[in-house]
Amino acid sequence: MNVKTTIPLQVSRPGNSVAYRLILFAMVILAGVVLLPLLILIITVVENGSSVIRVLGQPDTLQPLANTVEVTVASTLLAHIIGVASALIVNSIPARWQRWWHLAALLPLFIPPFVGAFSWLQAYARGGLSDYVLHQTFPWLYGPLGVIVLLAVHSAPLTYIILSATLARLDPRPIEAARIHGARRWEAFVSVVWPALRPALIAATGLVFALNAGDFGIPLVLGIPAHFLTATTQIYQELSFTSTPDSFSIAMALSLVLALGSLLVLLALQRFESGHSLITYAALPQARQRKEGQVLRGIGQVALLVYTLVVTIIPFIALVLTSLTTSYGLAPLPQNLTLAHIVDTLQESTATAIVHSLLLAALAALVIVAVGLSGAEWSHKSRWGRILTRLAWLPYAIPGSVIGVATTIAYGKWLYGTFAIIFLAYLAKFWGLAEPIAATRTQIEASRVRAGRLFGARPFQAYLVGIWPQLGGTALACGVLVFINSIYELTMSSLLYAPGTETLAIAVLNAEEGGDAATTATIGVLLTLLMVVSLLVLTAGRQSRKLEEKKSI
Amino acid sequence: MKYVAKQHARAEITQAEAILAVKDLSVTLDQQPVLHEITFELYPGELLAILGASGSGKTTLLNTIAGFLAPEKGSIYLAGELVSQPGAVQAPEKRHLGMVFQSYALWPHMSVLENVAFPLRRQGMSKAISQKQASTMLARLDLEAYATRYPSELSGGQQQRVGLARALAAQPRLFLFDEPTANLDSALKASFAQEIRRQQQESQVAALYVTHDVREAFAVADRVMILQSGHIEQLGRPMDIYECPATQEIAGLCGLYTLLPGRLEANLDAGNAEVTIEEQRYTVKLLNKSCQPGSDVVFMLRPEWGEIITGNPPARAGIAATIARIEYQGSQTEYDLETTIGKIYYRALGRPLAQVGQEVQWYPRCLYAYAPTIQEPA
Amino acid sequence: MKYVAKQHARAEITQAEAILAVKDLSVTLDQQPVLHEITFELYPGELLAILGASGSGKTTLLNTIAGFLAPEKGSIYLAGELVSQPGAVQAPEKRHLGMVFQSYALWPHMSVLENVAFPLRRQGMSKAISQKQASTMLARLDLEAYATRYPSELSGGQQQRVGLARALAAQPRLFLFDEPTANLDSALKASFAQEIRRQQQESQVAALYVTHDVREAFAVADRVMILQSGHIEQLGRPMDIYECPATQEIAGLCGLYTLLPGRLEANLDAGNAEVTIEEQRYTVKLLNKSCQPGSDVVFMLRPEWGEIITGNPPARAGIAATIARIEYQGSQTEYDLETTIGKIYYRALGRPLAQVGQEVQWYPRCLYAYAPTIQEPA
Amino acid sequence: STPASTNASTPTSLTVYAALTEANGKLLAKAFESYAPGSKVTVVTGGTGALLTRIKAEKAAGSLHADVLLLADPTAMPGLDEQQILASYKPTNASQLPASFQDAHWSGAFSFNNVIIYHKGMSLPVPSSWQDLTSGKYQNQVELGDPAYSGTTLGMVGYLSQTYNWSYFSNLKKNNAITVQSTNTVGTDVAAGRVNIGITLDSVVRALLAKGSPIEVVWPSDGAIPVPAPVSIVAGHENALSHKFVDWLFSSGGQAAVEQLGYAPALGSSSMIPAHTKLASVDWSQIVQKRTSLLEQFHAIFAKAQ
Ligand SMILES: Nc1ncnc2c1ncn2[C@@H]1O[C@H](COP(=O)(O)OP(=O)(O)OP(=O)(O)O)[C@@H](O)[C@H]1O
Ligand SMILES: Nc1ncnc2c1ncn2[C@@H]1O[C@H](COP(=O)(O)OP(=O)(O)OP(=O)(O)O)[C@@H](O)[C@H]1O
Ligand SMILES: [Mg+2]
Ligand SMILES: [Mg+2]
Repeated sequence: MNVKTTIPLQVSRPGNSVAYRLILFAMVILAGVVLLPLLILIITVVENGSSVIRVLGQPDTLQPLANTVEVTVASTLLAHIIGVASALIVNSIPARWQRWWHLAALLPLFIPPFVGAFSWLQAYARGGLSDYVLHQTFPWLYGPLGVIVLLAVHSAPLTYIILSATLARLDPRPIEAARIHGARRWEAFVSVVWPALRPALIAATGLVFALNAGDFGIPLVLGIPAHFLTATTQIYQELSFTSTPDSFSIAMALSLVLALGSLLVLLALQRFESGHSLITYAALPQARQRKEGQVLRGIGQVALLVYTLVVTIIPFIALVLTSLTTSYGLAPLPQNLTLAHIVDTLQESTATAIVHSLLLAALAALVIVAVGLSGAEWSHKSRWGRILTRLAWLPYAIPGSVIGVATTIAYGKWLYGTFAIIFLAYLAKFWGLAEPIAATRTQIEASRVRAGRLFGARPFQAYLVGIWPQLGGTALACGVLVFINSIYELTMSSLLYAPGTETLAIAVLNAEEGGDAATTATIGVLLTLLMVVSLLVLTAGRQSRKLEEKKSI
Repeated sequence: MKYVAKQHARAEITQAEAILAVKDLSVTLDQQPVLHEITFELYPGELLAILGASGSGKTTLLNTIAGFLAPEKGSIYLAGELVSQPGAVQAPEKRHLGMVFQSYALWPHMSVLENVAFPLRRQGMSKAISQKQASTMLARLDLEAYATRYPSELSGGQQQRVGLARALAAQPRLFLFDEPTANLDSALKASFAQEIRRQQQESQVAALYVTHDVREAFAVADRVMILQSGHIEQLGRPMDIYECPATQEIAGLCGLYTLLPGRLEANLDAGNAEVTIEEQRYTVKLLNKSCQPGSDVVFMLRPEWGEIITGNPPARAGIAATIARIEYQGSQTEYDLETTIGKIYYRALGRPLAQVGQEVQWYPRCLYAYAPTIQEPA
Repeated sequence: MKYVAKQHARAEITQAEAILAVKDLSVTLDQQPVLHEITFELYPGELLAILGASGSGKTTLLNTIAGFLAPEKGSIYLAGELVSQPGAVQAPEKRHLGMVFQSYALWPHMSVLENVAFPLRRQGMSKAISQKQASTMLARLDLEAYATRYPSELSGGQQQRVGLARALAAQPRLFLFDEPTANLDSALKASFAQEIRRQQQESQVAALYVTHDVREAFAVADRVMILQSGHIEQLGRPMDIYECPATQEIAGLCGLYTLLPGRLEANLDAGNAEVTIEEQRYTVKLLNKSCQPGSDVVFMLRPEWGEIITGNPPARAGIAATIARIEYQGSQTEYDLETTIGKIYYRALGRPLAQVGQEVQWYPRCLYAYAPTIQEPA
Repeated sequence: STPASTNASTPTSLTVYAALTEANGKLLAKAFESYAPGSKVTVVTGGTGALLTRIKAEKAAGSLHADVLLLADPTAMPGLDEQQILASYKPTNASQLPASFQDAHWSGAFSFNNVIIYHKGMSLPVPSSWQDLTSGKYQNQVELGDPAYSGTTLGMVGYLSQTYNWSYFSNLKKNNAITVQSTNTVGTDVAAGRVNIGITLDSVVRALLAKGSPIEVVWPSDGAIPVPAPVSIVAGHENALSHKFVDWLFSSGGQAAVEQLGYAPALGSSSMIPAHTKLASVDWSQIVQKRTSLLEQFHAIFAKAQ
């Protein structure tokens, strides 16, 4: 055999292309930029170590932490109960109707918690809708119970999403096997369905826990009036109303405790997670005509309907009425209704703020999705990538006000009064939302990319043809989530804005500080409508993803 | 054009009481009729294989017998007891059945032992006793070593053995097998099917065995049911199905075949007959006697029912053929023969005995005759 | 105990220039050595099947040839051009290969036509021309009707045909097939493998064909490579592998076999030999002549290499055997024979010719001899 | 913003962190810009809490962007002073301010006044003094802010606990008086009829009345409690422009601008406060000093509310 060429080959290791290295480099830089505030937080706490330790040991500081643990654990449990129940109910509904029920179950996720709590007050507190119509009020709304219920309502959709995805993928045959081999319906559920749901539930627990531990809007609206402090409201108080030099590092320390607590929960859960129950059954969507369980299904549907009415629809109606009532305190009667607030609210300054928020949120969504996609490639190939993807998730549990402070400390000198600083804070806080992209990436078979390469596509073309079609749906979903979160974010932008970079949050807080409940309600209504539009986009994405999944079977 | 023989008479089975009786069963799914008037009986110790193309309703039939689907019409009796009829279906867990699934359908979060003990637990046994019995069953299938493993730690074949152990442990009155070997690779397939057959014969429990694989159906079954778009097309002993397929489709389902037009001259004794093919007369073994001597018929023949003779001049006159293709398969070799009356398949054990392009003489030894009832393709 | 013959000499192939030459190739994945010093050549128009157990390195070999993995040692030449060596690997898209994957690896968001046209587009063809060529290829494989469908709307067999069309359309210089039939059901399997063979012979492009299935390997391949834990164990024509397996494992891999201790008395002419088994002398066809006449050997024989004779008294004396099991498989029947020297497998075409429990005489017609090099089990 | 320099030529731009609504912030900036043509005032508005957080963070980052602070109550001022954030500049008219409206580092530019409000539809007799609220007639009807979150409420609590003793709040508590986070909430709650009577600020009342809410205000006969809005220049940001701004704020022009925003000016009389209204005098330095114990005592009485 005569050898034509000896070494005209470009030296390249497969999978370590220049593009891959560039991505890696960009990721490391970005991680640095985003994680710097976190680092600063740690440094601040360490610098003031002695006073932090002293103050952290005081009952006054410990009580809110204990409250946070109580509220978070209870609301996570309740959220799971609601999420599991609604997932089971929606899953039992024939496919044609599922979309609308699915929307209903997701709805609370798309209403900002702050607006949600506010609207509950308009609906169920003294002077609210129920007071007018039924002369019935719910004083427990103020205090731990109200906080727990509202947190659960707002985080249950997360449990729901994760569980319903798992349920849809459940292979019916192991369940049938249980029935044939003597298990009654509930026994089959307990011994086969439940163990398959458990890993998903554990995965959901970490997310819901962090979300609820870090929530500020709900304990602010419902906890403080009853003197019920959680860690986030205490942090808020330390930052806003106490002027001792210690207060600053105490706030930082409390946030670190929150973040570390969530990290511990996450790690503990992962430990739990590993093991055999992690294996979910292979996907096999197989509709089957079943005569069983129709009564149960009917009851479930009614329950879900009532739940949606009570939890979202009625509060939303109350919110709309508040925004339409000429003056706060007047009965929502026809003669007292006006569109003036809506017209006023949509006037220039709020309108500008809305445009800013939309642009910032869209950009954040784009960048985080892009980062998530590159991160997915990296974490698919290396352990360090996986660790980074996990770390990025941490700031999600830190209250926005602290991220805002840390971002100011890190970048305030150079980026003061620019959109860039708000944008960086969004990146830091919401990066973790891109994790599902990495998770989905691991499930994509290599063969489609390889087929692309083999048939002449360069690496990027092969990516477009072999990976993107499967990852696109998840990326879209993550993008919408980031978008929504960025829009209804309040505390970070209120700390970081300057005239010219106002966001929606400034308008809301302005109205709130000014005691202008009608404007608050109006913005709440507008936000909620905006979110529902986003939700429709998201589920449209979900539909197309389903189609893709179908195509890829 | 399709040639169809008269429906073959069903083989006689001892008239013990049927363990399963399916009468006139029709099932409709999503307004789509899937099974039509299925009627058959299954007797203790018998294994009935159900063969059919994808979508022919095999799984639907098993699911209806298991009690997951309600019939649209007809009824199902288990050991004489009415368990399914339109609108009244006994729950699956009350039927005392055992089932082995194509996808194994083991419970991934339970150890092998727990998987096998599960049906026993559900029958009300204590944990200790059920695990003891499950261990015995595992030992019987050479699985003791894997008792504490989880399904994910086993190979496909081992998982399927566990699935079998689970079905056996329950000591059911009827086994349902839904393509139990479809996910196993070919080396394992045959031995696993044999294992199933042995275990089923030992326990003398009746079984329905759904498969795509004709060889496997023939190898394990007492009787074979051919299902086509929800109808029973033929039901009989493996040999009946292979040698006397009711329709051309069934013939094709069971392997290669050749159709040759000819004439049945006379039936001789000992199953032989005088036939004419291409002006040439042969004495062959004729597998059915239902055609009228002296009439034109269409002969169906399997590749191994003929012979080729090489050598020049040939020792015996037959149909002149040219070898168009040779496929060596190890234990046997298959040939495509080109003749003036079309392509004839031929098969012999061992190495190729001729070369592609070589001229040979072919003559028949055994035939099956279809009366020329011509049926238009569906 | 394992009996191992001397490595069979490789069949001589025309000395045209090799399209693929793999030299001394070793591949390590995650610090795990996966392939060891693989050396072979592939010539234009040739199809080489790679047979091996799961994990033996088949996919790794293909991936290294495709350029997805870098070798640890050794080199790969495509049409004489060095394309892979440690540290320097030509990108896959520059190699002009075609591949068919076990999992189809079609792109779900593209129509069938777009899938097939993709390689052509990448070769720089205009959209119109590439789609026209793709259509032609689809027509060649009877897939025109599905051109506008999406992969999810096709059955597994149709999807795999599209995968084949895509690989063919690219007009590659080498085909790689990674278990292309593994996900197809057994009915489709054989016909799809034949389709591949036909298309490959028409285009006269060399191919590597990875499979688990021995029958398939024998049916499609010019040569077969047996891979075991990263080593080439045997490489030769299908007949060599089936009849003269280098090791007992390979013998088992290719089908049922029986080992009988005996003595080679003398080599006769025309491939025959005088042998003694159980004090009885036979004249048989001996498939290898490498053993010393007059020495004790171990004979390997396939089920179809013997004969049984019924009738009392038997026409000819052989080894007395009792039929322990009969399995009718349609075209053939397999028997387990119980003898004083152990179980002998026997196979014949057609219906069972005896019954279980019947006493028969068995005698050999053809044997392969292992010299008694006794190797301890690994 | 303005670099810290006193010897350079007069800077032209000024950043004010003001606890005002955005609209009011803009109005104030406009008024000053027309008074001092060529200058550019940037007002960052927000709640006192958000502004304080911001200031602390910027201080920690070593780059305070504010030149002038204008907060809603003086409670945070001593803490800021302690961190050396405040310059000690006295505006030209400072001498005319009441004692409770000034300190070494700040001067009160306008005032919020703690008053009583009631729902118009109320069937109970209208209270006229702080003392009236402890009457059993108003069982379940009184709402007030929380001194932990509201500096103005802290002033009110400090003054009343000093004047009438803690028993005053114990009596309110016996009447089941409710505390909420902010005086705004008190206003909206009374307007919505959730309670009939509340202790809140005159500015809140004015905003509600402007929208037509069904409430009325009572200036207590035993003295409305004024809370000054403190103004201070940020240490190191003293320059001609910041001086000019602060001086203007306390001039008649500045005070008129403040009145236009809806606040009672600190100097001179105004229609905002009815004539002959009795105004209490609050010792802010003492209240801030005793903040912790005030809150403790207050929460000892009210924490378990609801
Ligand atoms: N839920 C359903 N609704 C409507 N039609 C169905 C449903 N389930 C199955 N079918 C149809 O019923 C027919 C029989 O399906 P079944 O699963 O019994 O076939 P099968 O013989 O087991 O096929 P396979 O060999 O592919 O497993 C098919 O045509 C299928 O499309
Ligand atoms: N990325 C990897 N890192 C380490 N070891 C690997 C990797 N990929 C494969 N292996 C190991 O290399 C060996 C060969 O794998 P390969 O996939 O080539 O086997 P195969 O012969 O194709 O098997 P199969 O028939 O199951 O497809 C296996 O032992 C496998 O565990
Ligand atoms: Mg089926
Ligand atoms: Mg492989």
